[in-house]
Formats: sequence, C-alpha cells, structure tokens
Amino acid sequence: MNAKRAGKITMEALQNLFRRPATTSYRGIGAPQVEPKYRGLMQYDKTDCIDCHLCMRDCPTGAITIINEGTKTEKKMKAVLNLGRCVFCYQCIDTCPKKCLSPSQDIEFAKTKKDDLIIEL
Amino acid sequence: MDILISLLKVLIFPGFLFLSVYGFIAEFLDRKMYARMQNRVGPPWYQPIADFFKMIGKRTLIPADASPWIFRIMPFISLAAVSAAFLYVPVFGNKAVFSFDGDLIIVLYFLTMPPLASFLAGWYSRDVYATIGATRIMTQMFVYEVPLFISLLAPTLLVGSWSISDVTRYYSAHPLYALINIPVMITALIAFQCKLERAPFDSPEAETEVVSGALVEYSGRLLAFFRMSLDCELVLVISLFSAIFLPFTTGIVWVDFLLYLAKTLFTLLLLTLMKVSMARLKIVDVVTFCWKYLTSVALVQVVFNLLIRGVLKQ
Amino acid sequence: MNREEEIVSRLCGAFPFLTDRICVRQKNRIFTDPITREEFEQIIPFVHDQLGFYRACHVVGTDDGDSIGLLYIFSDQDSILLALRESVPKSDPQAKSICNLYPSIILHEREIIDLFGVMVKGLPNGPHYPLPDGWPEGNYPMRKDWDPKKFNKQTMKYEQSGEAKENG
Amino acid sequence: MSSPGRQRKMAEINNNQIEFPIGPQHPSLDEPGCFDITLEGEKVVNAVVGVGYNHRGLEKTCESRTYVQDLYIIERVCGICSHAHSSAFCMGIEELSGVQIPPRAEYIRVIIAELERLHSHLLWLGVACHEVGFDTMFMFTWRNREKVLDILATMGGNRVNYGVNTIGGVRRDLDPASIDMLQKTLDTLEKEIKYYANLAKTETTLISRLAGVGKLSKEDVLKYGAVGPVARASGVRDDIRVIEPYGAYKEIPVHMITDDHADVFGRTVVRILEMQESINIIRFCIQNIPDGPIAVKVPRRIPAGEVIIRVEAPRGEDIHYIRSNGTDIPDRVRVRAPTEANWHGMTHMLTGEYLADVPITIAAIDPCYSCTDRAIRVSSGRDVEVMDWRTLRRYGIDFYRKKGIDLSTLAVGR
Repeated sequence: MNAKRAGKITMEALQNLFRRPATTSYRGIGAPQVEPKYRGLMQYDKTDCIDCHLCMRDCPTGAITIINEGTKTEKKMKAVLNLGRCVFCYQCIDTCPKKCLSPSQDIEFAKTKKDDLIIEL
Repeated sequence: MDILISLLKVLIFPGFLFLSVYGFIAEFLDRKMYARMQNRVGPPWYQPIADFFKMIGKRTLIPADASPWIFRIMPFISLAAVSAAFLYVPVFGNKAVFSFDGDLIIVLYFLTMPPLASFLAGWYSRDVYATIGATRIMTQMFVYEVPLFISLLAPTLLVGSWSISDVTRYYSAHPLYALINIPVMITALIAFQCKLERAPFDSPEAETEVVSGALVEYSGRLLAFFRMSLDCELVLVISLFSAIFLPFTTGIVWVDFLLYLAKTLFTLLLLTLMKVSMARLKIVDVVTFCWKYLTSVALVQVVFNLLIRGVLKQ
Repeated sequence: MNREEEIVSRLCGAFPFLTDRICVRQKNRIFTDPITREEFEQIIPFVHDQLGFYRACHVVGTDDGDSIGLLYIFSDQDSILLALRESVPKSDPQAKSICNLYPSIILHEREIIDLFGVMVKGLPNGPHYPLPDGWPEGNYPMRKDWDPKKFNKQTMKYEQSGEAKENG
Repeated sequence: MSSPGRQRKMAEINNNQIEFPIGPQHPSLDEPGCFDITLEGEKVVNAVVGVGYNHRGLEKTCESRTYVQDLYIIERVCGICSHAHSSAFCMGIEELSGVQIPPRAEYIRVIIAELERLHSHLLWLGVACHEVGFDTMFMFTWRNREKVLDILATMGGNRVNYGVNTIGGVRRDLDPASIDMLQKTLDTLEKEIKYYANLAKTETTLISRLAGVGKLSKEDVLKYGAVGPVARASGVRDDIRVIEPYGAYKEIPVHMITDDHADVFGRTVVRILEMQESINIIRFCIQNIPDGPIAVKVPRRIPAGEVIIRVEAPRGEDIHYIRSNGTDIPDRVRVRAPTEANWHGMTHMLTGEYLADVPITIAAIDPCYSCTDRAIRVSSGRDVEVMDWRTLRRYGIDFYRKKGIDLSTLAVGR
C-alpha cells in the first residue's frame, strides 16, 4: 500500500462506478434541502413591533426598512427588505427587543428584475 | 448497384453516420463513466448531441489576426481524415469496407491528421495560448508517433500482412497468439491516450495552463465540428485497438458486431480509467516517458515477434 | 524582565531619543509615539539586524488630521510585534521605502501611495496597487476628507459639490 | 470580427521570449489576478504579479459604520477564512473594551475555526489537484469538504459566512445533536484524510508534479516574510496558535506541523497533516468544553485606543489593526490577510519554473485575492474592452429578442 506507483486511485474509481453518486441531479427536484438552522428569509410579525428602528441601525448593509404607515397610536407596521442588499447575517433578529423578526428556512427568492428584489416581509 | 451499396456503406453504415453517432455515444459514455468514477452524477445521455447542436447555432468568431481560410478548413480536414480512416477498420464482421495490403499504414497516416489539424488551427489562430498549445501538440506528436507505429506494427509481423482486416482474421483464427502481444497492447493503449490528448497526457489542452490549447479561439460551428472530429477520432482509435489487439470473433456477422461494441467499450473503459487515475504529466515528462519506456518496450516486442515468426514458420 | 521590556530597554539604550516615547500597550505589543523620518531610518537597521524582527507585517496608514501616520509593524519569530509609528505632514507627504531590508513591505507601501497619497520613494518599478489604472490624480480614498459618495463611478471624477449619482 | 475582450495580439517574439498572460480571467485562477509571465520555450524567465482587481472598499466602509455592522463586513473580507477575520475583529474590540468573554464561547470559536481550517485545506487540496490535472482527487476532496460545510451550516447557519461570532462571545450554542453529527463526520473525515495522505505521498504522477516545484528556502521565507503553511513547509516555526496562543488555544495542546521540503509537496504534506491536527483539536474541544453562558454584553461605545491582533487563519497569520476614538464607529480598521504576505515570494518562486508548474505554484500559497484586495471600489467604463463587451451584450440581447425573450430589463452586471 505504501509503495510508490502511478494510478493508485484506480481501484477506488472502479468501485465508485457501483456506488451511489455523492451529488444529485439538480433537474426537477425543486427546492434543495437545507439544514434546520440555516439562515433563510426572516419572518416579520408586526403585532409586537414598537417602531424602534434598532434593526435598521444594526443592519450592516441597510437592507431592512421598517415603515409605520399609520400614526403613533394607530400603528400600521410594514417591513421592507431589499434582497439585493441583505447578507442574511440575522443581526436584525438578534437586535430586535420584541422578537418581531424570526428565522425561517425559505431560501428560494431569485428574481429576474432588480426591482422585484425589494419585498415586503 | 454496387456503387450505390458502396456509397451507402461509406455514408451510412459502417461509414460516416455510424461513426458520428457512435462518436457521440462514446463521448457520453466516457463522460458518464468519468463522472461516476469521481462519484458524480454526470451528464444525461443527450448531452454531447445537445452540445453539438447548441454550438452549431452559436455565432462563429474568427480572430482578426488569424488566417481565415486555414481557420475555417481545419475542422473539416480533421473530420474527413478520421472518417476516411474509419472505412479501413473492420466493424461489421471481420472485413472492413475497403481493405488492401498496407491499409494499416494509411490509417496511421490518417490518424496523424487530427493533431496536425489542431496544430495548424492553433498556430494560425495567432493567440498566445493557442500557440503554446500548438507547439505542445507538435512536441507530443513527435514522441508518441514512434512507439505507436512500432506497437501497431509488431502484431502484424506475425501475420505477415499490413492489412487491418487480415490481422483481425489471423488473430481470430489463432486467438492465443494475441497473448504474445500484451506488452505492445499496453504501450499502444498509452500511446493512443497520448494521441487523443486525454489525461494524463493532456498538457496540449491543459485548461489550467493554456486555457484550452490550440482550439482556444474556436467557437460556434467550427468548434462543433472540431469536437465532433475528436469524438470520431476516439471511436476510430478504440475500433483500431480492438481490431488489432482484441481478436475474438465468431464468424457470425451480427454477433461479431455485438462483440465489436463490447470490445470497443472495454477499450473505452480502459482509456477512461487511465484518465481518471493520474495527474497530468508535464510535457517534458511525457517526452521522457515515451522515449524511455514506450519505445523501448515496443522495440523489444518487435525483435521478439520476429523471432517468434521464425519459429512459427518452421 | 520579560521579552517586551528587554526589547524596549535595548531600543532605548541604542537610541536615547526613544525613551518615554515607547511603551508596551498590550501583551506582546510594543508601540512608539510618532517619530521623525530621520529617527525612523536610524532605527530600522537595528531592528532588522540586532533585534531579529525579520518580517515587516504591514504598514497601516492612518489619517491623523494634519498628518498621516504610518504604522510599520514588525514581527520576530517569537510573539512580539513592534509597531513603529512615523508621522508625515499632509502638506508634504514624503516617505522613504524600507524595501531594501524588508522586501515583503513593497505591496503595503504601494498601497500607502495609492490610498493615502504619501510619496514613498525607493520602491522598485512595478504595477501600482491597488487602484485601477484610470484612477484620477489627487484622489486618495482612505483620507478622511474623501467621501465615496462624491465620486462618480461613470466619469471617474470626484465631484466637490453635492453627491454624485448613486449607482448602486 | 475579432473576438471580443481579447484584443491580445500574438505577442512579439524577442529573443525567443513570449509574453504569456495568466489572468485576469483564466481557468486556473479562482479569482481575478494577473500574472504576466515571460516564457522562453516552456521556461519562465520572469513573472510580474499583478493583484488589485478585487477592491470592494471594505476598510473605507468600516470607517462609516458601527462596530456591530463592521463585524459582518469584516466577515465578508474572504469567503474561506471568514471566521478567522471576524474572530480577530471581535478579539480586538474585546481587548479594547477590556471584556473577558466566557470560556464556552472561546471553545466554540476554536471549534468553528478548526472546522474552517479543515474545509479550507480540503478545498485547497482539491484546487491543487485540479491545477495539476488530477480531477478525480479534486472531486473526492470536495465531496468530503461538503460534509464539513454541512456541519458548519448546521452549527452556524450558513455554509461559508457562518456568523457565529459576535462582539463579546458567540451567537449560537453547540447542541448535543450537532455534536453527534460532528463526531460522526470527524470519524469519516479522519479515514479519508489518511487516504489522501497516503495517496499524496505515494502516487508518482502527483509527486512528480508537486516535488521540487515552487522552491522557497528557509532564508527566502524569512526574507520575503511568507506566512502560514508556506513558511511551515520550509521549516519556519510560524503558527500563531503555538507561538502566541489566544482564546482557548491557551488550554488546548496544539502540535505545530512543519516540513523541510520547502516546495509545493511540502506545503501539501503540511496541509494534510494539519487537517489531522485540526480533527484532534476539535475532539479535545468537544471533550473539554466548559458549560456556561456563550456571550457577554459589550457596550456599543468602545474606549479610545489601538490594538493589533493576530490569529492563525487557515492560510496563515492574519493581522488586524483597530483604532477606536471613543465612539461606536472605528477610526481605522486594517486587515492584513495571510495571502498579502505570501505574494512577495511569488516572483522568486515562479522564475525558472516550467509553464506547467506556474498554476500549481500560484495555487500553493492558497491565494485569496479578495483577502489581499479589500480597499477601494472597482470602477468600470474606462477602455476599449468594456466597449467591446457592451457591443457583445447588445448583440446578445438582440439575439434573444428575436427569439422573443427580452433581457434588456435585467440589471447590468458590473
């Protein structure tokens, strides 16, 4: 086994012919499986939001925007995320004092237009 | 009527059409086996054909500095040479479409055309990568041609004929004699790998060094035909190899055809295994290896075969 | 006496002007206060030959208002980092390369030229680094007064008034 | 029509010398960099290293954002050694503000750092094998790298930018399920790494491509200031984990791997053995990890001061310089990535080699162009090539429009 010669990987390669491939064909399998704690698109729960904008302050890329469309008493909260800027670091989730933002495993959001990347959470 | 049948044989089966279809199949099998040996899924069965038609549909760009005439004609010269050579190799039964004494030499000379065409194509592309790739093709050609010729001629010494069909018939009649040729069978296989510019002898088209070597400026239709000629060259090589070194035929034409397929696919497997299992050799190492080992083994076999022939004649 | 103090005392012994201007800020880290070009040039051969600081890790350019600080960081095979700070005025930013003793500083000194506009003399010929070829003269991006928002990427011009168009 | 973007003419042949460009776009480079090689036949007589294509303005960006925001920007200096950069940055800020982070957090940082080293070295081994045309090994190593990435995704939440670090500790705890998964993966990896070590030492075609290539003697390492596996392969004892232990490395026994081949083969051996060492370190960490909190609170305003932090990234010594001015925004952040130190010996290594050895010699320092070039934004629209590219893009859009697909509304990649 320790002798020097060429083609040492041949047997392994031949055995691989009869093994299951380590990769999968991407065609037709839909969304790929991700790990349970994978950082996907965050979820926004507007009921508890106090409009403190702490998430906006800590966002490294300025991707998230919290908008209050109502008044101070009658809150009508909206979170807008620019997917083109978001780096999915989840700092906003860590920062949020009321836990309005929560993680999810949704990872499919490719778009064909740049403007479509700005989505409402 | 004879002309019509000859024409059919040349164009359809076992001529050009069969060659190109089998070329695509061989390329697919090669890629698929290569992928599976590396634990990957590999391409779907229609991938080579899809590639071919996709490239046909793309626009062809010719560099301003290149010689347009040579640039355009080279893929077709390469393809024509391979198709012509294929007619002398027995496919259906153990007789080729055409054969005469000495057709092995013709086939070998046709076989030098694809590398030569690549060389000219690369040289006249006037690109740095293509130039380096072309010179490497030339360097490599000079070192593998000698052991390849000697390796292929050694078995014919026992037969006493330089016709591929005769060689096949002779060894079918005496299959055990084929065992004598095992050393040159190995050298021929390695030299063929060298000729096909596949790993570990793929330094002319080493993508990490010279991008894709001589064909770097090719695109569109011309590249499609160049690739097709390389596929056909692969089929020609495995057919020639199995005709000379794997002489098992039954005499029943259809069974022989199936045997031909089995033998060529086995050869393809060997070539793929070689491609899988080694790192690319430097061009200097290729030169040393070919002269030092391949040529000497082949020469010893020639001397040995001459002696055996003397014994057999008595 | 540990390694840091030993190095400090040897440096102070050889160069009396360094006394009170050199200190151990953090474990294994020796910093100096700003020193002049001439003093710096005297120290460097000593640091290289006598103290065994074989590697110049990097040059950090800092914008200190009126002057530009060049923090040369050297390391030895042990765990000590020596940070010599040289200060050049912004009005006449001139420095001399130390690449004859430390070839590994070339890339960092080129960076100082491009990003801070300090004319480092004595570098070998070679491509400039890291700004692109068509970069306009007089734009030194890492200086504090250079605002990236005022730089128009299409025309490659720094617009003094107002903000250039955001091109995302 | 000439081919677009490649106006390169057949180089003038003077004294049999050919100018051979590798890059900025070349199959052997993972990222843009330009190496102007002067060839005499197949021999390299001169090589000019040109880097600087990957400037993204990170250091300037850091000066206009808070420390918390900077953490994620620093993490994205490099995709492969992201954890090393963010650890160094966190350690610097913790040092400046005088905070001691909990021991459990330090252990988790070490586990992630060693997993990162594993995945980086496996990636390197694959790339190196690809450079020498050994694609099978390339696929095998990347198959196993995928297992490490799965672990990292489970523990951190992403495949490369794990986001585990935060200022004052770590963000994610280690749960028993992922420890189980980690141990299982380590067992398989250990077997595979033994196989690679054996293969790299006995496969003759591989050895012939690696041995004697890219020589950088011990004296040259000291002269050019090379770091990491490049230095260790020449017998220089240079491993920050050993010579200046930080974090949990103070308690963990780390065995420094050195080799005296001083060539690409030595670097391969060092990296393979380091993977084995990383596995041992992770096992030690799993057994000895203390319980407790994983993070402490650090005030947003950092006291004024300056700090230099060194950590051992997979590619070598990573130095961060942070200067704070008492606000929550840093005054100056300077990242000296390991690759930046390794470029200087490159010309020396390349000169006298065969052309075939150039890609592997470049790859052997495990170059990370993004790490080297952080500083400023790249601009476009300055010369003929871009115009040509635009023409081609125009042509492409028209081509697809004829087929009924309109791509012109898509954002222009820049």
